[in-house]
Amino acid sequence: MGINVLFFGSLTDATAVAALNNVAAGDTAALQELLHQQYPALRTAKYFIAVNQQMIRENTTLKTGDVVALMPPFSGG
Amino acid sequence: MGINVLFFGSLTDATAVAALNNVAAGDTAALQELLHQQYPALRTAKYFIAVNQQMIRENTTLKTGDVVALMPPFSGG
Amino acid sequence: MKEKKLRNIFTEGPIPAQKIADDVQHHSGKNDIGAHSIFLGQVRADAKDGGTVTAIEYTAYIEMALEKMALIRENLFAKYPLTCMHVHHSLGTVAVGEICLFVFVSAAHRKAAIDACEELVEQIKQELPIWGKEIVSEQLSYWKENK
Amino acid sequence: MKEKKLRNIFTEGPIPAQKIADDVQHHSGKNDIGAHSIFLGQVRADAKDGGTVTAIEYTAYIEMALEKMALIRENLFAKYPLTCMHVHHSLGTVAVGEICLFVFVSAAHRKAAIDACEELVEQIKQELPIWGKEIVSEQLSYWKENK
Repeated sequence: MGINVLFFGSLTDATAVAALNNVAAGDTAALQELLHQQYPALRTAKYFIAVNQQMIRENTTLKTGDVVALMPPFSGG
Repeated sequence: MGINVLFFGSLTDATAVAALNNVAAGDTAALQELLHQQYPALRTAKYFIAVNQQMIRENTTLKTGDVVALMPPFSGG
Repeated sequence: MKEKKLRNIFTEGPIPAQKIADDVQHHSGKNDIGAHSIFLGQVRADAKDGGTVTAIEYTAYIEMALEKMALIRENLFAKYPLTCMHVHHSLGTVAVGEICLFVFVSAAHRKAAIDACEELVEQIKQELPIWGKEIVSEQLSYWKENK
Repeated sequence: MKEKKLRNIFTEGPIPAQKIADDVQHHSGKNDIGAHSIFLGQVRADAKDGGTVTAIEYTAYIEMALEKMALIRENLFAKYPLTCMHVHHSLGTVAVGEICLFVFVSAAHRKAAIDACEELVEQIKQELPIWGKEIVSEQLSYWKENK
Protein backbone atom coordinates (compact mmCIF):
# COMPACT_ATOMS: atom_id res chain seq x y z
CA MET A 1 0.00 0.00 0.00
CA GLY A 2 2.46 2.64 1.11
CA ILE A 3 1.01 5.28 3.43
CA ASN A 4 3.26 7.92 4.97
CA VAL A 5 2.43 8.75 8.57
CA LEU A 6 3.51 11.90 10.42
CA PHE A 7 3.41 12.42 14.21
CA PHE A 8 3.44 15.86 15.81
CA GLY A 9 3.77 17.52 19.19
CA SER A 10 3.22 15.37 22.28
CA LEU A 11 2.47 12.31 20.12
CA THR A 12 6.18 11.99 19.37
CA ASP A 13 6.65 11.26 23.10
CA ALA A 14 4.59 8.12 22.48
CA THR A 15 6.09 7.13 19.13
CA ALA A 16 9.70 8.31 19.52
CA VAL A 17 9.69 8.86 15.76
CA ALA A 18 8.36 11.76 13.72
CA ALA A 19 7.34 9.72 10.67
CA LEU A 20 6.71 6.21 9.34
CA ASN A 21 6.97 5.41 5.65
CA ASN A 22 5.29 2.76 3.53
CA VAL A 23 2.74 1.70 6.11
CA ALA A 24 0.11 -0.72 4.78
CA ALA A 25 -3.46 0.36 5.63
CA GLY A 26 -6.61 0.59 3.50
CA ASP A 27 -8.32 3.29 5.52
CA THR A 28 -7.69 5.55 8.48
CA ALA A 29 -9.49 3.27 10.94
CA ALA A 30 -7.20 0.36 10.00
CA LEU A 31 -4.20 2.66 10.22
CA GLN A 32 -5.19 3.84 13.69
CA GLU A 33 -5.66 0.27 14.89
CA LEU A 34 -2.20 -0.61 13.60
CA LEU A 35 -0.58 2.44 15.21
CA HIS A 36 -2.38 1.88 18.52
CA GLN A 37 -0.96 -1.66 18.64
CA GLN A 38 2.52 -0.44 17.86
CA TYR A 39 2.37 2.58 20.22
CA PRO A 40 -0.13 1.79 23.02
CA ALA A 41 0.22 5.30 24.50
CA LEU A 42 -1.51 6.68 21.39
CA ARG A 43 -4.75 4.98 22.47
CA THR A 44 -5.34 7.49 25.23
CA ALA A 45 -3.87 10.47 23.42
CA LYS A 46 -6.16 13.14 22.05
CA TYR A 47 -5.38 13.79 18.40
CA PHE A 48 -6.84 14.92 15.09
CA ILE A 49 -6.14 13.28 11.73
CA ALA A 50 -5.34 15.02 8.46
CA VAL A 51 -5.10 13.14 5.16
CA ASN A 52 -3.01 15.06 2.65
CA GLN A 53 -3.34 18.16 4.85
CA GLN A 54 -7.14 17.99 5.01
CA MET A 55 -8.64 17.41 8.44
CA ILE A 56 -10.96 14.39 8.46
CA ARG A 57 -13.60 13.42 11.00
CA GLU A 58 -14.73 10.05 9.66
CA ASN A 59 -13.02 6.92 8.45
CA THR A 60 -11.37 7.69 5.12
CA THR A 61 -10.08 5.40 2.38
CA LEU A 62 -6.32 5.62 1.83
CA LYS A 63 -4.26 5.04 -1.30
CA THR A 64 -0.54 4.68 -1.94
CA GLY A 65 1.34 7.91 -1.41
CA ASP A 66 -1.23 9.46 0.93
CA VAL A 67 0.20 11.40 3.85
CA VAL A 68 -1.64 10.91 7.15
CA ALA A 69 -0.80 13.28 9.98
CA LEU A 70 -1.68 12.63 13.63
CA MET A 71 -1.86 15.95 15.44
CA PRO A 72 -2.57 16.75 19.09
CA PRO A 73 -4.43 20.04 19.88
CA PHE A 74 -2.52 23.01 18.46
CA SER A 75 -0.55 25.28 20.76
CA GLY A 76 1.12 27.86 18.54
CA GLY A 77 1.50 31.51 19.37
CA MET B 1 -12.64 89.62 37.77
CA GLY B 2 -9.87 88.04 35.79
CA ILE B 3 -10.80 84.90 33.85
CA ASN B 4 -8.28 83.27 31.51
CA VAL B 5 -9.81 81.94 28.29
CA LEU B 6 -8.20 79.36 26.00
CA PHE B 7 -9.28 78.61 22.42
CA PHE B 8 -8.38 75.35 20.68
CA GLY B 9 -8.48 73.73 17.26
CA SER B 10 -10.78 75.27 14.63
CA LEU B 11 -11.97 77.94 17.11
CA THR B 12 -8.66 79.73 16.69
CA ASP B 13 -9.70 80.34 13.05
CA ALA B 14 -12.53 82.46 14.48
CA THR B 15 -10.56 84.17 17.27
CA ALA B 16 -7.11 84.49 15.68
CA VAL B 17 -5.73 84.23 19.23
CA ALA B 18 -5.10 81.17 21.39
CA ALA B 19 -5.86 82.87 24.73
CA LEU B 20 -7.37 85.91 26.41
CA ASN B 21 -6.27 86.99 29.89
CA ASN B 22 -8.13 88.91 32.60
CA VAL B 23 -11.55 88.69 31.01
CA ALA B 24 -14.37 89.98 33.24
CA ALA B 25 -17.29 87.53 33.48
CA GLY B 26 -19.27 86.20 36.47
CA ASP B 27 -20.30 82.91 34.91
CA THR B 28 -19.78 80.88 31.76
CA ALA B 29 -23.01 82.11 30.14
CA ALA B 30 -21.90 85.72 30.51
CA LEU B 31 -18.45 84.80 29.21
CA GLN B 32 -19.93 83.09 26.15
CA GLU B 33 -22.12 86.11 25.41
CA LEU B 34 -19.07 88.36 25.59
CA LEU B 35 -16.98 86.09 23.37
CA HIS B 36 -19.78 85.68 20.82
CA GLN B 37 -19.99 89.47 20.52
CA GLN B 38 -16.25 89.80 20.08
CA TYR B 39 -15.92 86.80 17.70
CA PRO B 40 -19.26 86.34 15.89
CA ALA B 41 -18.05 83.18 14.12
CA LEU B 42 -18.03 81.44 17.51
CA ARG B 43 -21.84 81.64 17.64
CA THR B 44 -22.23 78.93 15.02
CA ALA B 45 -19.20 76.91 16.07
CA LYS B 46 -19.70 73.63 17.92
CA TYR B 47 -17.64 73.58 21.10
CA PHE B 48 -17.41 72.20 24.62
CA ILE B 49 -16.41 74.20 27.68
CA ALA B 50 -14.01 73.13 30.42
CA VAL B 51 -13.53 75.16 33.60
CA ASN B 52 -10.19 74.40 35.20
CA GLN B 53 -9.93 71.29 33.01
CA GLN B 54 -13.33 69.92 34.06
CA MET B 55 -15.92 69.64 31.32
CA ILE B 56 -19.14 71.50 32.22
CA ARG B 57 -22.57 71.19 30.69
CA GLU B 58 -24.48 73.92 32.52
CA ASN B 59 -23.86 77.56 33.35
CA THR B 60 -21.08 77.70 35.94
CA THR B 61 -20.01 80.50 38.28
CA LEU B 62 -16.50 81.80 37.64
CA LYS B 63 -13.96 83.34 40.00
CA THR B 64 -10.70 85.20 39.47
CA GLY B 65 -7.97 82.94 38.16
CA ASP B 66 -10.31 80.37 36.64
CA VAL B 67 -9.23 78.95 33.30
CA VAL B 68 -12.03 78.45 30.78
CA ALA B 69 -11.25 76.41 27.68
CA LEU B 70 -13.41 76.44 24.55
CA MET B 71 -12.82 73.21 22.66
CA PRO B 72 -14.25 71.93 19.37
CA PRO B 73 -14.79 68.16 18.97
CA PHE B 74 -11.54 66.27 19.54
CA SER B 75 -9.65 64.80 16.61
CA GLY B 76 -6.50 63.27 18.01
CA GLY B 77 -4.98 59.98 16.88
CA MET C 1 -2.31 71.24 41.40
CA LYS C 2 -2.73 67.62 42.32
CA GLU C 3 0.12 65.82 43.94
CA LYS C 4 0.36 62.91 41.56
CA LYS C 5 2.95 63.33 38.86
CA LEU C 6 1.45 63.13 35.39
CA ARG C 7 3.17 61.01 32.74
CA ASN C 8 3.88 62.82 29.52
CA ILE C 9 2.38 61.28 26.38
CA PHE C 10 3.38 63.97 23.88
CA THR C 11 6.25 63.89 21.40
CA GLU C 12 7.18 66.80 19.16
CA GLY C 13 6.83 65.65 15.54
CA PRO C 14 6.43 62.08 14.31
CA ILE C 15 7.04 59.01 16.49
CA PRO C 16 10.10 57.18 15.09
CA ALA C 17 9.42 53.56 14.05
CA GLN C 18 12.62 52.70 15.90
CA LYS C 19 10.92 53.62 19.17
CA ILE C 20 8.55 50.66 18.76
CA ALA C 21 11.43 48.18 18.52
CA ASP C 22 13.23 49.82 21.43
CA ASP C 23 10.13 49.69 23.63
CA VAL C 24 9.45 46.04 22.76
CA GLN C 25 13.08 45.16 23.46
CA HIS C 26 12.85 47.03 26.74
CA HIS C 27 10.06 44.68 27.88
CA SER C 28 11.99 41.46 27.23
CA GLY C 29 13.07 41.42 30.87
CA LYS C 30 9.47 41.29 32.10
CA ASN C 31 9.03 37.55 32.37
CA ASP C 32 5.34 37.68 33.21
CA ILE C 33 4.37 39.27 29.88
CA GLY C 34 2.89 36.91 27.29
CA ALA C 35 1.19 39.36 24.92
CA HIS C 36 1.77 42.84 23.56
CA SER C 37 -1.01 44.62 21.69
CA ILE C 38 0.16 47.65 19.74
CA PHE C 39 -1.78 50.25 17.80
CA LEU C 40 -0.15 52.76 15.47
CA GLY C 41 -1.84 55.72 13.83
CA GLN C 42 -0.26 56.76 10.53
CA VAL C 43 -1.05 59.95 8.60
CA ARG C 44 -3.04 59.20 5.44
CA ALA C 45 -2.90 61.10 2.15
CA ASP C 46 -6.68 61.59 2.08
CA ALA C 47 -8.19 63.28 -0.95
CA LYS C 48 -9.74 66.68 -0.17
CA ASP C 49 -11.25 69.46 -2.25
CA GLY C 50 -8.19 71.19 -3.63
CA GLY C 51 -5.64 68.41 -3.23
CA THR C 52 -4.49 65.62 -0.95
CA VAL C 53 -3.38 65.79 2.66
CA THR C 54 0.40 66.10 2.99
CA ALA C 55 0.66 66.36 6.79
CA ILE C 56 -1.35 66.81 9.99
CA GLU C 57 -0.53 69.50 12.52
CA TYR C 58 -1.49 68.45 16.04
CA THR C 59 -2.26 70.75 18.95
CA ALA C 60 -3.57 69.82 22.38
CA TYR C 61 -4.78 71.17 25.68
CA ILE C 62 -1.79 69.44 27.20
CA GLU C 63 -2.50 69.74 30.93
CA MET C 64 -6.08 68.53 30.53
CA ALA C 65 -5.05 65.73 28.16
CA LEU C 66 -2.51 64.40 30.67
CA GLU C 67 -5.02 64.55 33.53
CA LYS C 68 -7.60 62.73 31.41
CA MET C 69 -5.03 60.17 30.25
CA ALA C 70 -4.12 59.41 33.87
CA LEU C 71 -7.79 58.64 34.60
CA ILE C 72 -8.17 56.46 31.50
CA ARG C 73 -5.04 54.60 32.49
CA GLU C 74 -6.21 54.06 36.04
CA ASN C 75 -9.60 52.77 34.87
CA LEU C 76 -8.09 50.32 32.38
CA PHE C 77 -5.64 48.93 34.95
CA ALA C 78 -8.60 48.42 37.30
CA LYS C 79 -10.64 46.69 34.58
CA TYR C 80 -8.02 44.42 32.97
CA PRO C 81 -5.07 42.38 34.34
CA LEU C 82 -2.37 44.41 32.59
CA THR C 83 1.38 44.57 33.06
CA CYS C 84 2.19 47.81 31.19
CA MET C 85 0.52 50.58 29.20
CA HIS C 86 2.36 53.23 27.18
CA VAL C 87 0.87 55.99 25.03
CA HIS C 88 2.71 58.39 22.73
CA HIS C 89 0.95 61.06 20.68
CA SER C 90 2.55 63.58 18.35
CA LEU C 91 2.29 67.35 18.61
CA GLY C 92 3.19 69.65 15.73
CA THR C 93 3.65 68.48 12.17
CA VAL C 94 3.51 64.82 11.14
CA ALA C 95 3.89 64.11 7.42
CA VAL C 96 1.94 61.53 5.41
CA GLY C 97 3.27 58.02 6.12
CA GLU C 98 4.66 58.96 9.53
CA ILE C 99 3.38 57.68 12.88
CA CYS C 100 1.33 60.09 15.04
CA LEU C 101 0.03 57.67 17.70
CA PHE C 102 1.72 54.70 19.38
CA VAL C 103 -0.29 52.73 21.92
CA PHE C 104 1.40 49.77 23.62
CA VAL C 105 -0.42 47.47 26.07
CA SER C 106 1.14 44.36 27.64
CA ALA C 107 -0.37 41.58 29.72
CA ALA C 108 0.17 37.95 30.68
CA HIS C 109 -2.56 36.83 28.29
CA ARG C 110 -3.70 38.05 24.90
CA LYS C 111 -7.33 38.80 25.66
CA ALA C 112 -6.58 41.46 28.28
CA ALA C 113 -3.88 43.06 26.11
CA ILE C 114 -6.05 43.14 22.97
CA ASP C 115 -9.27 44.30 24.65
CA ALA C 116 -7.55 47.00 26.72
CA CYS C 117 -5.60 48.27 23.71
CA GLU C 118 -8.74 48.60 21.62
CA GLU C 119 -10.59 50.41 24.42
CA LEU C 120 -7.61 52.67 25.02
CA VAL C 121 -7.41 53.70 21.37
CA GLU C 122 -11.12 54.57 21.35
CA GLN C 123 -10.80 56.61 24.53
CA ILE C 124 -7.75 58.48 23.22
CA LYS C 125 -9.70 59.42 20.09
CA GLN C 126 -12.89 60.37 21.92
CA GLU C 127 -11.75 61.85 25.20
CA LEU C 128 -8.35 63.50 24.86
CA PRO C 129 -8.43 67.23 23.95
CA ILE C 130 -6.22 66.95 20.87
CA TRP C 131 -6.90 68.47 17.47
CA GLY C 132 -5.50 67.67 14.05
CA LYS C 133 -5.34 70.10 11.17
CA GLU C 134 -4.94 68.38 7.81
CA ILE C 135 -2.55 70.34 5.65
CA VAL C 136 -3.13 70.20 1.90
CA SER C 137 -0.91 73.13 0.93
CA GLU C 138 0.37 76.35 2.44
CA GLN C 139 -2.91 77.99 1.51
CA LEU C 140 -5.28 75.14 2.24
CA SER C 141 -6.02 73.08 5.35
CA TYR C 142 -8.95 71.27 6.94
CA TRP C 143 -9.63 70.61 10.61
CA LYS C 144 -9.70 66.86 11.06
CA GLU C 145 -12.85 65.18 12.35
CA ASN C 146 -12.80 61.83 14.12
CA LYS C 147 -15.41 59.26 13.21
CA MET D 1 0.95 20.61 -5.47
CA LYS D 2 -1.23 23.63 -5.99
CA GLU D 3 -0.04 26.35 -8.29
CA LYS D 4 -0.33 29.26 -5.90
CA LYS D 5 2.88 30.13 -4.13
CA LEU D 6 2.54 29.97 -0.37
CA ARG D 7 4.00 32.77 1.74
CA ASN D 8 6.32 31.61 4.44
CA ILE D 9 5.40 32.65 7.99
CA PHE D 10 8.11 30.72 9.87
CA THR D 11 11.33 32.11 11.33
CA GLU D 12 13.99 29.96 12.98
CA GLY D 13 14.36 31.12 16.58
CA PRO D 14 12.98 34.32 18.12
CA ILE D 15 11.60 37.22 16.07
CA PRO D 16 13.95 40.20 16.57
CA ALA D 17 12.26 43.31 18.00
CA GLN D 18 14.12 45.25 15.31
CA LYS D 19 11.98 43.52 12.67
CA ILE D 20 8.90 45.31 13.99
CA ALA D 21 10.48 48.74 13.50
CA ASP D 22 11.78 47.76 10.07
CA ASP D 23 8.36 46.51 8.96
CA VAL D 24 6.59 49.64 10.23
CA GLN D 25 9.16 51.84 8.49
CA HIS D 26 8.68 49.80 5.34
CA HIS D 27 4.98 50.78 5.29
CA SER D 28 5.57 54.53 5.51
CA GLY D 29 5.38 54.76 1.72
CA LYS D 30 1.83 53.37 1.69
CA ASN D 31 -0.12 56.60 1.80
CA ASP D 32 -3.52 54.97 2.16
CA ILE D 33 -2.69 53.35 5.50
CA GLY D 34 -4.10 55.09 8.58
CA ALA D 35 -3.86 52.34 11.19
CA HIS D 36 -1.56 49.45 12.07
CA SER D 37 -2.67 46.85 14.59
CA ILE D 38 0.15 44.67 15.88
CA PHE D 39 0.11 41.65 18.15
CA LEU D 40 3.25 40.14 19.67
CA GLY D 41 3.47 36.88 21.57
CA GLN D 42 6.27 36.78 24.14
CA VAL D 43 7.45 33.66 25.99
CA ARG D 44 6.40 33.78 29.66
CA ALA D 45 8.32 32.30 32.61
CA ASP D 46 5.27 30.37 33.81
CA ALA D 47 5.58 28.41 37.05
CA LYS D 48 5.34 24.63 36.57
CA ASP D 49 5.75 21.62 38.82
CA GLY D 50 9.52 21.33 39.05
CA GLY D 51 10.51 24.89 38.09
CA THR D 52 9.70 27.74 35.75
CA VAL D 53 9.60 27.78 31.96
CA THR D 54 12.89 28.97 30.44
CA ALA D 55 12.02 28.58 26.76
CA ILE D 56 9.48 27.17 24.33
CA GLU D 57 10.45 24.84 21.48
CA TYR D 58 8.11 25.21 18.51
CA THR D 59 7.44 22.60 15.86
CA ALA D 60 4.88 22.72 13.07
CA TYR D 61 3.35 20.79 10.22
CA ILE D 62 4.76 23.46 7.96
CA GLU D 63 3.11 22.66 4.63
CA MET D 64 -0.34 22.37 6.21
CA ALA D 65 0.19 25.51 8.32
CA LEU D 66 1.08 27.56 5.24
CA GLU D 67 -1.92 26.24 3.30
CA LYS D 68 -4.21 27.03 6.23
CA MET D 69 -2.64 30.46 6.69
CA ALA D 70 -3.28 31.28 3.03
CA LEU D 71 -6.98 30.48 3.55
CA ILE D 72 -7.21 32.53 6.75
CA ARG D 73 -5.55 35.43 4.95
CA GLU D 74 -7.90 35.20 1.99
CA ASN D 75 -10.97 35.12 4.24
CA LEU D 76 -9.86 38.14 6.29
CA PHE D 77 -9.09 40.19 3.19
CA ALA D 78 -12.59 39.33 1.92
CA LYS D 79 -14.19 40.29 5.25
CA TYR D 80 -12.32 43.52 6.10
CA PRO D 81 -11.02 46.45 4.02
CA LEU D 82 -7.33 45.78 4.70
CA THR D 83 -4.17 47.09 3.09
CA CYS D 84 -1.60 44.57 4.39
CA MET D 85 -1.32 41.51 6.60
CA HIS D 86 1.94 39.95 7.77
CA VAL D 87 2.42 36.97 10.09
CA HIS D 88 5.68 35.66 11.53
CA HIS D 89 5.84 32.64 13.85
CA SER D 90 8.95 31.12 15.39
CA LEU D 91 10.15 27.55 14.98
CA GLY D 92 12.74 25.99 17.27
CA THR D 93 13.77 27.48 20.58
CA VAL D 94 12.52 30.84 21.85
CA ALA D 95 13.73 31.88 25.31
CA VAL D 96 11.65 33.62 27.98
CA GLY D 97 11.18 37.31 27.13
CA GLU D 98 11.70 36.76 23.41
CA ILE D 99 9.04 37.23 20.72
CA CYS D 100 7.55 34.07 19.15
CA LEU D 101 4.65 35.58 17.18
CA PHE D 102 4.41 38.86 15.26
CA VAL D 103 1.10 39.71 13.61
CA PHE D 104 0.86 42.97 11.66
CA VAL D 105 -2.39 44.19 10.07
CA SER D 106 -2.77 47.55 8.30
CA ALA D 107 -5.83 49.37 6.98
CA ALA D 108 -7.09 52.83 6.14
CA HIS D 109 -9.15 52.94 9.35
CA ARG D 110 -8.59 51.61 12.83
CA LYS D 111 -11.66 49.41 13.18
CA ALA D 112 -10.79 47.11 10.30
CA ALA D 113 -7.15 46.85 11.40
CA ILE D 114 -8.00 46.13 15.05
CA ASP D 115 -10.85 43.68 14.39
CA ALA D 116 -8.94 41.75 11.71
CA CYS D 117 -5.81 41.57 13.87
CA GLU D 118 -7.74 40.15 16.81
CA GLU D 119 -9.51 37.58 14.61
CA LEU D 120 -6.22 36.65 12.95
CA VAL D 121 -4.49 36.02 16.29
CA GLU D 122 -7.35 33.77 17.42
CA GLN D 123 -7.24 31.82 14.16
CA ILE D 124 -3.47 31.39 14.33
CA LYS D 125 -3.80 29.97 17.83
CA GLN D 126 -6.78 27.73 17.03
CA GLU D 127 -6.21 26.60 13.47
CA LEU D 128 -2.51 26.44 12.61
CA PRO D 129 -0.83 23.06 13.25
CA ILE D 130 1.92 24.39 15.51
CA TRP D 131 3.00 22.96 18.84
CA GLY D 132 4.96 24.47 21.69
CA LYS D 133 6.97 22.49 24.22
CA GLU D 134 7.65 24.44 27.39
CA ILE D 135 11.18 23.74 28.56
CA VAL D 136 11.79 23.88 32.31
CA SER D 137 15.16 22.15 32.33
CA GLU D 138 17.08 19.59 30.30
CA GLN D 139 15.19 16.86 32.09
CA LEU D 140 11.79 18.48 32.33
CA SER D 141 9.36 19.87 29.76
CA TYR D 142 5.62 20.25 29.27
CA TRP D 143 3.63 20.36 26.05
CA LYS D 144 1.95 23.73 25.90
CA GLU D 145 -1.84 23.95 25.78
CA ASN D 146 -3.68 26.91 24.28
CA LYS D 147 -6.67 28.31 26.15
